[in-house]
Amino acid sequence: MLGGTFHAAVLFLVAAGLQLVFGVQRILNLACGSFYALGAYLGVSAVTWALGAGLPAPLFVVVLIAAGLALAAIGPPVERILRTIYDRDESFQLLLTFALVLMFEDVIRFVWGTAPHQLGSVYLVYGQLRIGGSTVPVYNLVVIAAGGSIALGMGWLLTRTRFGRIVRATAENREMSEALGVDMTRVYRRVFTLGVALGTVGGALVIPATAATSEMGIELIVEAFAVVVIGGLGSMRGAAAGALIVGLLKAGAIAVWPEVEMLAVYVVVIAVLVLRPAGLFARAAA
Amino acid sequence: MSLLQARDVRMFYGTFCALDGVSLSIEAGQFVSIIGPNGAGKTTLVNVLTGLLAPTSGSVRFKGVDVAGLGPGRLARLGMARSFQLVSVFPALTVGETLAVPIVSRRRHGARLFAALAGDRATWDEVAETAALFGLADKLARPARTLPQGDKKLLDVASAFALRPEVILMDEPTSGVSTSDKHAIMETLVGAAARMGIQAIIQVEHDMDIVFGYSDRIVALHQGRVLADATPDAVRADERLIDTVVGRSYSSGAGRPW
Amino acid sequence: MRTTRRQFLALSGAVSAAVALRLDGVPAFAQTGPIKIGVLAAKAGVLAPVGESGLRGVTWATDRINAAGGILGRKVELVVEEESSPKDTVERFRKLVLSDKVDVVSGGISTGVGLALGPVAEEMKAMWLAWDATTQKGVEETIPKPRYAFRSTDNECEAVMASILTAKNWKGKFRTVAGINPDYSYGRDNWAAFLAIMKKYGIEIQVVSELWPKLGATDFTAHVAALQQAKPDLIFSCFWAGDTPIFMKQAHAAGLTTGTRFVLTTGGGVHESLKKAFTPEGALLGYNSMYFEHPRASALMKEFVRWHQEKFKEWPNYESDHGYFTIAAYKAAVERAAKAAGGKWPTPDAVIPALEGVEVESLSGPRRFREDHIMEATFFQGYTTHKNRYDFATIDPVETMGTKQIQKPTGLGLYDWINSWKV
Amino acid sequence: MARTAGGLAALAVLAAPWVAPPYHLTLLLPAFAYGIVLLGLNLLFGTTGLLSFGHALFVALGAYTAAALTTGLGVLHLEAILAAAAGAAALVAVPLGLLCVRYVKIYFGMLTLAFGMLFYSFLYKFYTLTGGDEGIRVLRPLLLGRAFGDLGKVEFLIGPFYYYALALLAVATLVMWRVVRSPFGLCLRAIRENPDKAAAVGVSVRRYRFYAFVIAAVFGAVGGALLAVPTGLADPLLAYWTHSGNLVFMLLLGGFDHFLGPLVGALVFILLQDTVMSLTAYWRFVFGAILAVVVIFFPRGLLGLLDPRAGRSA
Repeated sequence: MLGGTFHAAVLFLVAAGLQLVFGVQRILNLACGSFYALGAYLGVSAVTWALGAGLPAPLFVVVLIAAGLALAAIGPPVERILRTIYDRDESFQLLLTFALVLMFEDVIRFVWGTAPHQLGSVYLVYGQLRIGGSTVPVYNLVVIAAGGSIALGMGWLLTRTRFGRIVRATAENREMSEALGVDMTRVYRRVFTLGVALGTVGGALVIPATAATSEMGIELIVEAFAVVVIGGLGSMRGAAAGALIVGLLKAGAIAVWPEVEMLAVYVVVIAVLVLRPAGLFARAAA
Repeated sequence: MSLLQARDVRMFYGTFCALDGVSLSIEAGQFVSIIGPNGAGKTTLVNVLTGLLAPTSGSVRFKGVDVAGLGPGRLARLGMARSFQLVSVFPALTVGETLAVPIVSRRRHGARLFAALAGDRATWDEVAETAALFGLADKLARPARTLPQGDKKLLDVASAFALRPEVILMDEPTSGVSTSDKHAIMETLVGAAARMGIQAIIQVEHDMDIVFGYSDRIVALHQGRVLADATPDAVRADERLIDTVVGRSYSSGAGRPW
Repeated sequence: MRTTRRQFLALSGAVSAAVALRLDGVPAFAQTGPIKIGVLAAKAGVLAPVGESGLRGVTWATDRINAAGGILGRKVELVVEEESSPKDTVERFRKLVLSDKVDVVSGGISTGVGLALGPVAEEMKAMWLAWDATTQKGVEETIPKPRYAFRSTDNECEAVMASILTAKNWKGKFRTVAGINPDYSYGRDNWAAFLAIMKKYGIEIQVVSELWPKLGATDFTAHVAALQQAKPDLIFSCFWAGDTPIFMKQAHAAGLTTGTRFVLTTGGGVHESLKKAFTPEGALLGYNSMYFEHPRASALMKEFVRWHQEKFKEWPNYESDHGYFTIAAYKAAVERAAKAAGGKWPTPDAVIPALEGVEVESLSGPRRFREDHIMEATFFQGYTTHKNRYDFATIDPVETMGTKQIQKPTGLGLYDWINSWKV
Repeated sequence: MARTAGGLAALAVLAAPWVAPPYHLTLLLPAFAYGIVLLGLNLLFGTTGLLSFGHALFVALGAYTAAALTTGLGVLHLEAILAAAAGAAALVAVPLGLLCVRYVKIYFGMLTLAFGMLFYSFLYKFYTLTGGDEGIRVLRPLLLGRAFGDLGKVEFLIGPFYYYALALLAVATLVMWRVVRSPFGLCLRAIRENPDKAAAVGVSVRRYRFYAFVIAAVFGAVGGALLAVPTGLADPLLAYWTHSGNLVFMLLLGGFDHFLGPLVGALVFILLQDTVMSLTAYWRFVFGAILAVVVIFFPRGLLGLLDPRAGRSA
């Protein structure tokens, strides 16, 4: 149960980035998984360095988040590349992000090599809790909490702030908000960067509990993709719901019938696409 | 029995009543114009008449068949075609190809996977013929997207005509065309309709010159009701009607003597 | 355009003749200049670290050979290509043989690739010395009597050894068992071997959970939760890649590592990532056919480990030795064949029998190729300890078993062989 | 000009076995197979305007059909294998198509991707049936009933099989040429350009999209079966989504709005991969960069570069 939620929290962050970008730019960004992987690797490097520099272990989370946010700096340049084809057919945008996936995979291999990277001991710095007869590392709860609060934060950002209103307006009707004098270039750059940040922070946050491997990105894309289809393209609430569904579905399958772990997810995806092509939360704002 | 018959059609969008008990029947040989101020329900009516929208109550029968939810394809095969307000063409297809599409589908050749289209004399003869009727004969090889707006509109309508329907509905056939071209286009349309044996034309039109110039019957809508269904002369005579459905601007503005 | 049958046959006949001619035309085995050895090493994905490790062993062996004057005075030159999907790897293999005209190909780890390359090597009459991926299927089904393909030790050796040790040392200390193994043939074969051996030793076990995460998975929280529910006395896992530390870390965090016995047949492949922080002491950990810190390591081994540590800042694992052995064995075989041929350079057909039964001093000790082209080596496993100078767990005491003991003999099915044991 | 170029190219591939080095001939085999696959895929993308991101499903299906027949049932006649592959593809494509063609653009791409991955995990998980990660062997087939037993595998591949594959590609090309030039082809292009308008002039949009989907599937499976012979194995990676991505990559490389784009794309991709892989371990990066450049600057691919005709706004 908690296992599923933990996975869901991470999935949500990546999926949320996917949603945001799709909602506004109408680009299904396959590279979101690569951002996740990049965040993970940089997270390891940053924390290892910080601890080496004498950082008190409990503070490593700060470093992780900082690393994730710092990595969002690749957002604008990447967005600049995508900008060249905003006026093209979606298929081309999809392919361009596919190209990014290929490139980032090798960038990671080039910078960090092929061996798995991990943080040895910080995972248990916050200790463990006993919940319902099973031991849970507090850090898992931290990640779940982080995922949850980021979800709320996104909600607040989108509904309560000016930026959020602009984003929603753009998602609803690009021409309109353009006519209203919104600077699209700027909105797109920011939205995309925010999307990247969600992915990189997600990757950075998960890393203490796992290890960074070069294929972790490609693996995750498919799941994140499942999440947005189930939740409904462009819908933030959809991302949250979808992430929970996928996370719990997998956890449930593993507990009951391990053979169908991934199969179950795809079946649900197809079912949703067939029965409710717009997704479960189609109407929700981007 | 009349070609197209609407019986007491009501159309609600939620609580808003777009059509409120509209009944009309179109006979062969008629050119009917539907007029009325914005929001009178003109486009809704056309959509109902072409089965695009199913009426909340009432029925629309074309040659005795209920058209509700029939879909454009089946409707075309039944003998009713429609052109839309906004010019709609196949940008990359040439004029010739564009006209070939309706002809092919009318002849049910669409599913012929291996037949060589290029060798299909009959089709291309008809393409040329149709193109000639619409003054596009010399542009057969040009991609639609490279045509001037006026020709695009013609091509759009021509492809609808090429279905050789018995009834054709046109949503503002001259919209987005310079006033100078309007009459030229209408002349072409009427001429072509006659040549292609189209039995009835129904159009939605704002331009009163066009309306009075070509129709032999005018249906005036107002707030979803048929305010008048009469000959142009009768309508022209009725100042109050003109005001309500067209607005003072016309009767006063365009100093047309009647 | 469609060629009729007759035309086609005539044409193809002519062409094949022409082609055959030309193929014979090219000397399949140049006698001067350097010896070309093709290498297939995974460079991306889950297999990448293992692939690199094998490549290091091969490079080191080659450099030593060349430093000592090469093979019969001819320098050795490596042509390295990437092992990836079976389809692409087969194409790379063809390139090495047809285009680079290598004398022998060394490498191959993934089971799919292993299955694909065997037949291709036979069909192309090209010597292939695999590093790994000797699955039951690969051996039994594909090429019953291989001539050109030489395979590594059986995939199940590590499981067989770990099972024997478990049966001997932990008998009666566990009853409920859970297995978490990567979801592909390697994982399944090893788990099956474990169960078979428990049965053979008459150990009453109850399997409370069987988990099959995808190879290279990075999140096991759900699996760990399932294991917590199952509460096994013993957890058996043949993880060998990055998933090993992740699983151990998450298992430890969930408190599974206290009071549960762990059997990690192959974790030694990523031993450096098994940090003390989450790897319990006393777990059975397998290093396969090479243990970098073996107390009685040969001078050769010590030298390699030193070089490896200085060059890569890492302690080497077994795949390096697989790689090293293929090169060393090839050298020995060529020299052996040459001696038989009265000192003149041997043909490939003469090298093959020389490889059969050849025994050489490899990093981990003596190794040989059996007459049926299966590798023989020594396996190293032991119980984890934190008493060392590293931040990761090592093993002490070190148990060793030879493949004579833990690998099925020629011509016998794995399970028939296990059932034939006297225990 | 273009004619002579085409003629020369045809001559070159016909004469290749006498002049070209064996390895490069073996390289041409996957190029031929992919050529067939892409001809089908392009009927969907280039002609009908539907981008499938799961077309590898049918390639894998063809390969596994070949495996099941040769290894499982001992059927070695390549003609039978190809027919079976086509049949299997049609069988699978009918239900899938009925579902998929209800959607367009990104949703079509996602649904096809999902089905592709579903098939992948099926191949991977149900190992008793599919051999799991190891896949199933594809044995050397008989061509028109002949075994060519006197030839080694390589001679077989670059001799008879080379011409067999080439002939099959030629046939596939002719068939597809007819399809694209047929009234049906015209309707597909109309659908691509403007579905609503097409429907308004009497084209049954969904039905024709469905036909296109099934045809593409059949081409995919036939190509897949052909592809599996040189490899000698059918494995799950053939169905993985990145393989589908590569298919679209090849298509774009060659030029999707040109009839011969698929063939050029397949050939160039294979040769490029061969060279780059030998040059650097980071060939994925190079390929990503190439794809990006193509998408941004040459959306009409290599053939788009050659002919000046302004292509349809991509």
